[in-house]
Amino acid sequence: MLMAILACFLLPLFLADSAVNNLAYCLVWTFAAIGLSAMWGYGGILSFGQTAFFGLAGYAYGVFTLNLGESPLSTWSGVVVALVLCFLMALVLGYMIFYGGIKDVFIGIVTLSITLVFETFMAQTAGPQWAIGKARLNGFNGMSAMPSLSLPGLGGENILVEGVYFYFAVLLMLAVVYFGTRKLLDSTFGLTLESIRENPHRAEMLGIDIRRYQLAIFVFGGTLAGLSGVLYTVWGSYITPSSMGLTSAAMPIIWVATGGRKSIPGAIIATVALLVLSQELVVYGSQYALVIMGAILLLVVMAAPEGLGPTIASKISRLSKR
Amino acid sequence: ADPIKLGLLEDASGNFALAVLPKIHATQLAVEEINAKGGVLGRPIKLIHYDTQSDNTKFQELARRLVNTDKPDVIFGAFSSASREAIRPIMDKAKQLYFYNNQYEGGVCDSNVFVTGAVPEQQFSTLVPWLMEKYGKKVYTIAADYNFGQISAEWVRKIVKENGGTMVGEEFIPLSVSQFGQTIQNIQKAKPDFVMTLLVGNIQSAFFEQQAAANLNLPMGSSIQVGQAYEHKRFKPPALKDMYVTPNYIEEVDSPASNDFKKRFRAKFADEPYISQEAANAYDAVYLYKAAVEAAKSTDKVAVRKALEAGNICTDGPSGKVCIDPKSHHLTHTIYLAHVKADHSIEFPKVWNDIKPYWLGDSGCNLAVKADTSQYTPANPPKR
Amino acid sequence: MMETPLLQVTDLQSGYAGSKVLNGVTLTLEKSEIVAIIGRNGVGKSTLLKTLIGILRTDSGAIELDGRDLSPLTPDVRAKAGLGYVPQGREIFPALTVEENLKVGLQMLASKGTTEMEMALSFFPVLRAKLRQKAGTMSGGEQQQLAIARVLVGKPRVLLLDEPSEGVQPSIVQSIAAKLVEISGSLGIGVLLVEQNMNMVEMAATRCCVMDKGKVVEHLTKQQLNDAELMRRHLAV
Amino acid sequence: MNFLATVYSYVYQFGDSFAYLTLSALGLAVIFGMMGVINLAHGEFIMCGAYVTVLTAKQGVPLPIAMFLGVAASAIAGVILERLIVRHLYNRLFDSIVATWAVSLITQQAMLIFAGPSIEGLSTPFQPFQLGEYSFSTYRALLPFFAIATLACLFWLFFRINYGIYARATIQNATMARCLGLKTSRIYTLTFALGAGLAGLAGAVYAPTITAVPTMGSGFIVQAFVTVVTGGANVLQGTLPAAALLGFIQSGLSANYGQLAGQIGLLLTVIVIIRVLPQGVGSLFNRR
Amino acid sequence: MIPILETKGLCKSFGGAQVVNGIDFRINEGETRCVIGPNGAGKSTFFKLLIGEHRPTAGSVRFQGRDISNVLPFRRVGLGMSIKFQVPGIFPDLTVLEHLKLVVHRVVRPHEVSDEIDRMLNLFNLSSESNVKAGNLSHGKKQWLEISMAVGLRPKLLLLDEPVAGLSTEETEHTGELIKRLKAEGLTIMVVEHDMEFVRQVGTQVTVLHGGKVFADGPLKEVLERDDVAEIYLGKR
Ligand SMILES: Nc1ncnc2c1ncn2[C@@H]1O[C@H](COP(=O)(O)OP(=O)(O)OP(=O)(O)O)[C@@H](O)[C@H]1O
Ligand SMILES: Nc1ncnc2c1ncn2[C@@H]1O[C@H](COP(=O)(O)OP(=O)(O)OP(=O)(O)O)[C@@H](O)[C@H]1O
Ligand SMILES: [Mg+2]
Ligand SMILES: [Mg+2]
Repeated sequence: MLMAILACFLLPLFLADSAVNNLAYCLVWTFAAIGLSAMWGYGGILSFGQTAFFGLAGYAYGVFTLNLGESPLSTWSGVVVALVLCFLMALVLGYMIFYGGIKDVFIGIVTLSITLVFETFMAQTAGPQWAIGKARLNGFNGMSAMPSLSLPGLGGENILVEGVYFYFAVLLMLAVVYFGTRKLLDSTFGLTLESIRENPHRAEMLGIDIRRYQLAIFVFGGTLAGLSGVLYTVWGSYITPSSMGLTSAAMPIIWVATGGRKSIPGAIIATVALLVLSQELVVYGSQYALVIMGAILLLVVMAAPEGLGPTIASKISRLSKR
Repeated sequence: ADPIKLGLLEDASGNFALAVLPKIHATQLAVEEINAKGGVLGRPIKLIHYDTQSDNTKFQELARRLVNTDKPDVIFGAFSSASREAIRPIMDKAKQLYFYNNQYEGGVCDSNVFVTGAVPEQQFSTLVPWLMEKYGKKVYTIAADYNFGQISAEWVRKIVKENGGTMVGEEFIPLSVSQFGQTIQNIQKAKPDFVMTLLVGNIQSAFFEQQAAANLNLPMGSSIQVGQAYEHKRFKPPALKDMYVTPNYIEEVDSPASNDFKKRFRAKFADEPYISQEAANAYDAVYLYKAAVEAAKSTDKVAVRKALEAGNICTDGPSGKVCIDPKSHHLTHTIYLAHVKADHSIEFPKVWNDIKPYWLGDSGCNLAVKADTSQYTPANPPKR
Repeated sequence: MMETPLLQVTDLQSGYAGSKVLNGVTLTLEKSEIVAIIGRNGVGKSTLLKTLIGILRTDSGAIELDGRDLSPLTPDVRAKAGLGYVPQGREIFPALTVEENLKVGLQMLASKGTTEMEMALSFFPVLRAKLRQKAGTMSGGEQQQLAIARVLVGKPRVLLLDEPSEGVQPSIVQSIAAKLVEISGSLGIGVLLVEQNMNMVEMAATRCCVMDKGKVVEHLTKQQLNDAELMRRHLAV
Repeated sequence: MNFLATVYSYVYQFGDSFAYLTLSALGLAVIFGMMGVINLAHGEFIMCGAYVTVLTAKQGVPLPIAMFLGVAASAIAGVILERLIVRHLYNRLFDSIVATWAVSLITQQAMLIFAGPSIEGLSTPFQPFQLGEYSFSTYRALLPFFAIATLACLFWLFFRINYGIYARATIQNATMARCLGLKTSRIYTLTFALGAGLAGLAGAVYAPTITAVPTMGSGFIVQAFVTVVTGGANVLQGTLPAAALLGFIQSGLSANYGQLAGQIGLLLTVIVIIRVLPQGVGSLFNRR
Repeated sequence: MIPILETKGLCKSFGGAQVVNGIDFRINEGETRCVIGPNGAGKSTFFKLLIGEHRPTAGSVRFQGRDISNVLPFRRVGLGMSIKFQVPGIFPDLTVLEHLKLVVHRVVRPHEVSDEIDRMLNLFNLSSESNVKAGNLSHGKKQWLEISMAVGLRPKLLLLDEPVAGLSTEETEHTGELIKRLKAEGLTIMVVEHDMEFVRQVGTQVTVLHGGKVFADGPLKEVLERDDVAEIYLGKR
C-alpha cells in the first residue's frame, strides 16, 4: 500500500492536469468509504448515513467560508469547523442509536431516515429566508461559489490549493488516514470491534462496553465522511441535497461491498475504480453506461465473493507463490 | 477541416430522460443537417454528448471533464434549473460559451450563458391574465418545492396581484411526493377558479390522473406541462382536460415551418413519442450558434459572444423567427396558448407573436454593457 | 445368502474446504441395532454424521441404505429415504413455536400425523405444556428433547443422533435410552449414536465404535462396554 | 353533512396513505423480512407489474385480469432473478445489496432503451363520488380494504397453512430444514417469487393512477423500506400496525401542515418508533 | 464468613411464565457450589439474572456486599464476575488466538499478554488450534474455548453453565481438576451441570432448583441421596 501511495504521488508526472484533477475527485470519496468499511466491516454497523455527514460538512464549509471569505485562515478553519460539526453530530446521533439499543438493520434505516430528512429539508430551502449570514442555502439547486483552500504565500499572495496541489493535499490526507485507520484497527480496539460484530452479546459478557466502541467507530466513520464532504465541496465549489439522497447514500455501501467489507485497501480501490469506471462508461458507453455498470457489478459480486480487495490480494499471492 | 466541438450535457437516463431525449435528438438532427450542408465556416460540427443521468452531481463532474479535457467550442445542456445551476459556475470560471435550451423560472443574467427557452414574462404574463379573464380571479398554485417552483410561483403571485386577483392557496410539493389526495382536498376546500400546476418530474405527474379520478374538475394552467413531458399523451383522457399551457412550440403547432420540422425529425427518429418545446429550443440553439459563428467568422468564444450580443442573430425555427436579445442573452418567442380538450387533443385559442424576454433588460440587466453572473427574481431584481 | 445391512458405510472420506477430516470410515448398521460412536473431541464424529446426512459432500467411499447408494443425493432426499438426523447443538428453529417445529418434522409423512405427534408429546411431556412457546426461549434440555421429538415424528428408518443426551437431566437421559431400545427393537430402526455420556452408551448401545483421527479404530461389544476399566483406557487413547 | 364530509376526508386520506404504505411494503416485507435479502430491485418488480398491467389492459384485457397478469409477470421475474442470482448469495446477504442494486440499474436503463421513456397510462376505474364539498375517487377509497384483504391472505398463507412454517423454518436454518426433508431451494424460489409478485401487485394496483415509466419504482422504495423496518422483525404482524401508524401520522401532518411536513414527519416518526421500540412495532404483538 | 454473592427473593417471569420464583441464595468466598435441577428448572435463567443479562422482575442481587441489581452486565464483569454460557457464545470469524487476546489484554499488562496467551493455550489444550477460526472448531473445543474465556478474565466469581456438556470423559476430568485448582487459588465457582460424576468430582455443596425455587440445599452426599431429588431429577440409580 505504501508503494501504491508513493506511486500515486508520481502520477501527475504522467497524466494531464485534467486527469489529475479528476483523480483527485475520485480520491475525495475514499474517506467516506474507509469510514464505512471500518464501521461496517469491523464494527458490523451498516450505516446509510455517510452522505448525511458528507452533506453536513459540505454545507458547513460553504456557510462558513461564504461568510468569512477566502483567506487561508477562513478556508482551513472552515474545514476544521465542518469536521467538528460532523464529529458532534455523529456523537449525538450515535449516542441516540447505540445507547438507545438500536441494532442491526434498524441502524441502517434510522441513519437512512435521518439522511433523507436532512435531504428533504435542504431541498426546500430555496427561498431567500433560508440564509445563514451571507450564505443562501438555495434548496435543491445547491450552494456554489465556495472558495478553494489556500495557503499563505511568501509575497503576501495566497497560493490556491488547486489542481495538482489539491491532488497532493488529498493524497497526503489519504495516506495519513489510511495508516491511521490501519493502526487503529490492527490494535486491540479493532479486535474488540470485530468481536462485537461477531457476537455483541458475548462481547458484552467479556466486560466490554459495546456501546462505547460502536459509538467510537461510528463517530470515526462519520467524521471521515465529513472529510469527504468538505473536500468534495472544495473541489467543485458546490454542494447539493442530491449528494445526500437515496442514490448517493447507497454509493458508499456499493463501493465498500464491492471492495470487500473488511478490507480497507479494497474499499479505496473499489471506490476509485467504480468512480472512474462510471465516468468512462458515461463518456464511451452513452446510454448503455448504466447497463454495463450494472453488469460489471453483478459479475464482481458473483465472481469475487470476498470482494474485490481480498480476491485480488489472494490472486496476487497465489501468482507470486508460483 | 478541424471540426467545431459542441459539448452536450443532457440526461439520457434517470428521472428526466423522458423529457430530455427529444432535446438530445433535436440537437443531433440540427447538427446532422448542418454538417450535410457543409458545416459552419466549412468546418463540420462534432457532437460530444455525456449522459448526465438526471443527477446534479454528475452534471458537475462531467461539466468539468468536458471543459478541461475535451475543450469544446460551445456547451449545450441541462434540463432542470438545479442542473443548470450546478454547471453555471464552471462555465463562468472557464468563460465557456454555454447555451441553456430550456424554459425556466427566468432571471439568469450571465455573460457566458445564452438561454433559448421561454421565461415567465413570456409564459405567465400571457397565460395568467388570459385565464383570469376567462375563469375568474381566484388562483391556487401547486408547485415543485425547489427553486424553479418557488420562483415560478412568485411570478404567478405577482401577476395575479397586478391583475386584481387573489391567491386562495399555494402549496409546494417535495419532489418525491406521488400521492396527492390531500392536495386535491385542500384545493377543493379553497374553491379556486383555476389551478396553476408547476409540477416537475414523473413522480409528481401522478397528480393529473389522481385529480381526474377524484373529479376535481377545475381548469389548470402551467408553464411546463404538455410542452415538456407531454402529459396529455401519457395520461389517458380526460386526466388533463382543460389544461392551458403557454409553450413557445409543441408538436401540435400546425404551420409550414412546424410541419417541415416534424417531417425531418420523424424521418430520423421515427418513434419519438413527442416533439416538445425543448426540442425546438435545442434545435434553434444549434442554428443560432451557427449564425453567430458565421457572423464572427470564427469560433473564438469572445468573438462569438460579441456577435451574439450584436442584436441581429436570428434563426427561422419550427416556431418561426426567433432572435437573441443582447441585453439578457435570452430569446424572443412566439407563444402559443395550448388548450387540452377533454379527448386530449390540443387547440390554440390564442397566439402571441414575438414576445420579448423583457423583464431582465427592463430591470437593469444589460450584458452587452455590463458583465454579470447572477440569477435575479422579482423579489430580488438587479441593482441599478 | 448374506442380507444387505440397513446402512453400510464403506471407506468414507470427507471434510471441510481445505481440511480433510474423515479418512476412510467403514461401518455397518443392522436393523434394530444401536451402534454407539465414541471418541475424543474433534476426532470427526459430528463430521461423520454430517456426511451421512449429506450436509458435507462425500469425497470418496459409499453410503448405502438398503443397498441404495445415497452419496450423490441431497439431504432432503436422504431424509425422505429414511435418515433422521439430530444435530449437535440442537438446531431447532428458534423463532418457530414448539408445535411448528414438530410440524416441520411431520411433513415427512403422507398423513396428518396426529398419532405421531401424540406419541412424541406423551414421550416428552415438557413439550406438551409449551406447544405455543417460541422454541428459542426454551431451556437447553428442553430444546434437546424437542430436537429428538422433531425427528422421531417423521418415522425415520435410521436415526443419526449427535450427542442427544447433552444438557438433558439424568432421569430423562435414562428414559430416552430406554425408549431408543424400545423403538429400535419394535420398529426395526437402526440407530447411530454419537455420545460422550457413558451411562447413555451403556444403557442403550448394542455395540460401539471408537473413532480417532477420522477413522474407526476399534469395535467394542456389549460386554466390553460394561467393562469400565477397558472403556477408560479406550477413551483416553 | 359538511362536518361528516370533513371527518370522512380525514379517514379517506388516512386510508389512502395506509394502503399505499402497505401495498408498497408487502413484497419487501416477504423478501426482506422472511428471507433477509435486502432487495434493492424491489422498485423494478413494481414497475414490472405496472407495465404488464398497462400493456395488457391496452390490448383490451379487462383490468382485473390485466392486473393479475402483472402480478404473475413479476412473480416469474422473481423466479428468474432468484434462480440466476439471489440463490448464490444467501450466505452473503450483504452482497445481495450490490447484486440487486445492479439488477435495478440494468432493468431501469434497459427498459428505457428498449421500451421507451413512457407508455400511455390507464384511467382510474369507477366513478368518483361526492360528499359535501369534496369529491373522492372510489377506487382509492377501496384500496385500504384491498390492502387489508391482501394482508389477510398472506397471514393465512404463512400461519395457517404449513407453507408458512416451512418457509420460516427454511429461512431460519436452511441446512437443518433440508436435513428434515424440506426442499429448501424450491421454498426459497417460491418465497422470493411471492415477494416479487406482491411487489408486482403494488405496481398493478397503482398502475391506473400514475404513469408507468422505467424509474417509477424509486417512488415506492423509501416508503416500503421504512414501513417494513418500522414493522420490525416479525414482518407479517408488523406491517399492518406500522403502516397504520405511519399512515396516520403522515396523513395527519400533511392535512394540517402540508406535504413537506408529511414527508419529514413520516421519517422522523420512524426514527422515534425505532428508538422507543428497538425491535419495531411488531414486537408489541409478539407476546402471545 | 461474608457471602460474596447473595440474592433475596429473586424472581423472573416471561410474559405469564414465572421462571425464577423467589430464590434466596448465598455463596461464600472460595466456595464451589453446584447448581442442579431438572430441565427448565430455571438454572440458566438464574445465572443470567446474576450476570445481568436478564433484569429481575423482583428481588435483588448483592455482590461483595454491594447491590448490583441495576448494574449493567459489562460492569458486573468489571466487578469480577464472569460467565460461561450454556450454549457456547464464540466469535465465529475470529481465531482461537484472537479470542484469548481479547480476553487477556483486559486483565494483564500489555507486555505480559503474549506469555499469558501461551499459558492459556497450554492450559486448555488449544495450542494446535490456535489459528483455527472458532466457527470451525468441533463442539467440544468450542466449549473449551468458552471456558477458557470465562477463566481468562480472572474473575472473583466464576459462573459455569454446563461446562462439560459434550466434552469427552478425559476432558471432563481435566476440567474437574482445573476447577479444583482454581478453587485452591481462592476463586469462588458456581457450576450448573447434569453430569453427576463431574458434580461429585468438584462439588461439596449442592443447590437443587426446581420450578424456579430452591428445592434442596446442602452437602453433596446428603442431597444426592434424597428420594425426592432422585424422583424429580436423578432417576433410578
Ligand atoms: N465448519 C468447519 N470447517 C472446518 N473445519 C471444521 C468445521 N467443523 C469442524 N471442523 C474440524 O473438523 C474436525 C472434526 O470435527 P467434529 O465436529 O467432527 O468433531 P467431533 O468428533 O464431533 O468432536 P466433539 O466431540 O467435540 O463434538 C475438527 O478438527 C474440527 O476443527
Ligand atoms: N423468554 C422466555 N419466554 C418464556 N419462557 C421462557 C423464556 N426463557 C426461558 N423460559 C422458560 O423458563 C424455563 C427455565 O429455563 P432455563 O433455561 O433457566 O432452564 P434450565 O434450568 O437452565 O434448564 P436446562 O437444564 O434444560 O438448561 C424453561 O421452562 C423455559 O421454557
Ligand atoms: Mg461433535
Ligand atoms: Mg440451562
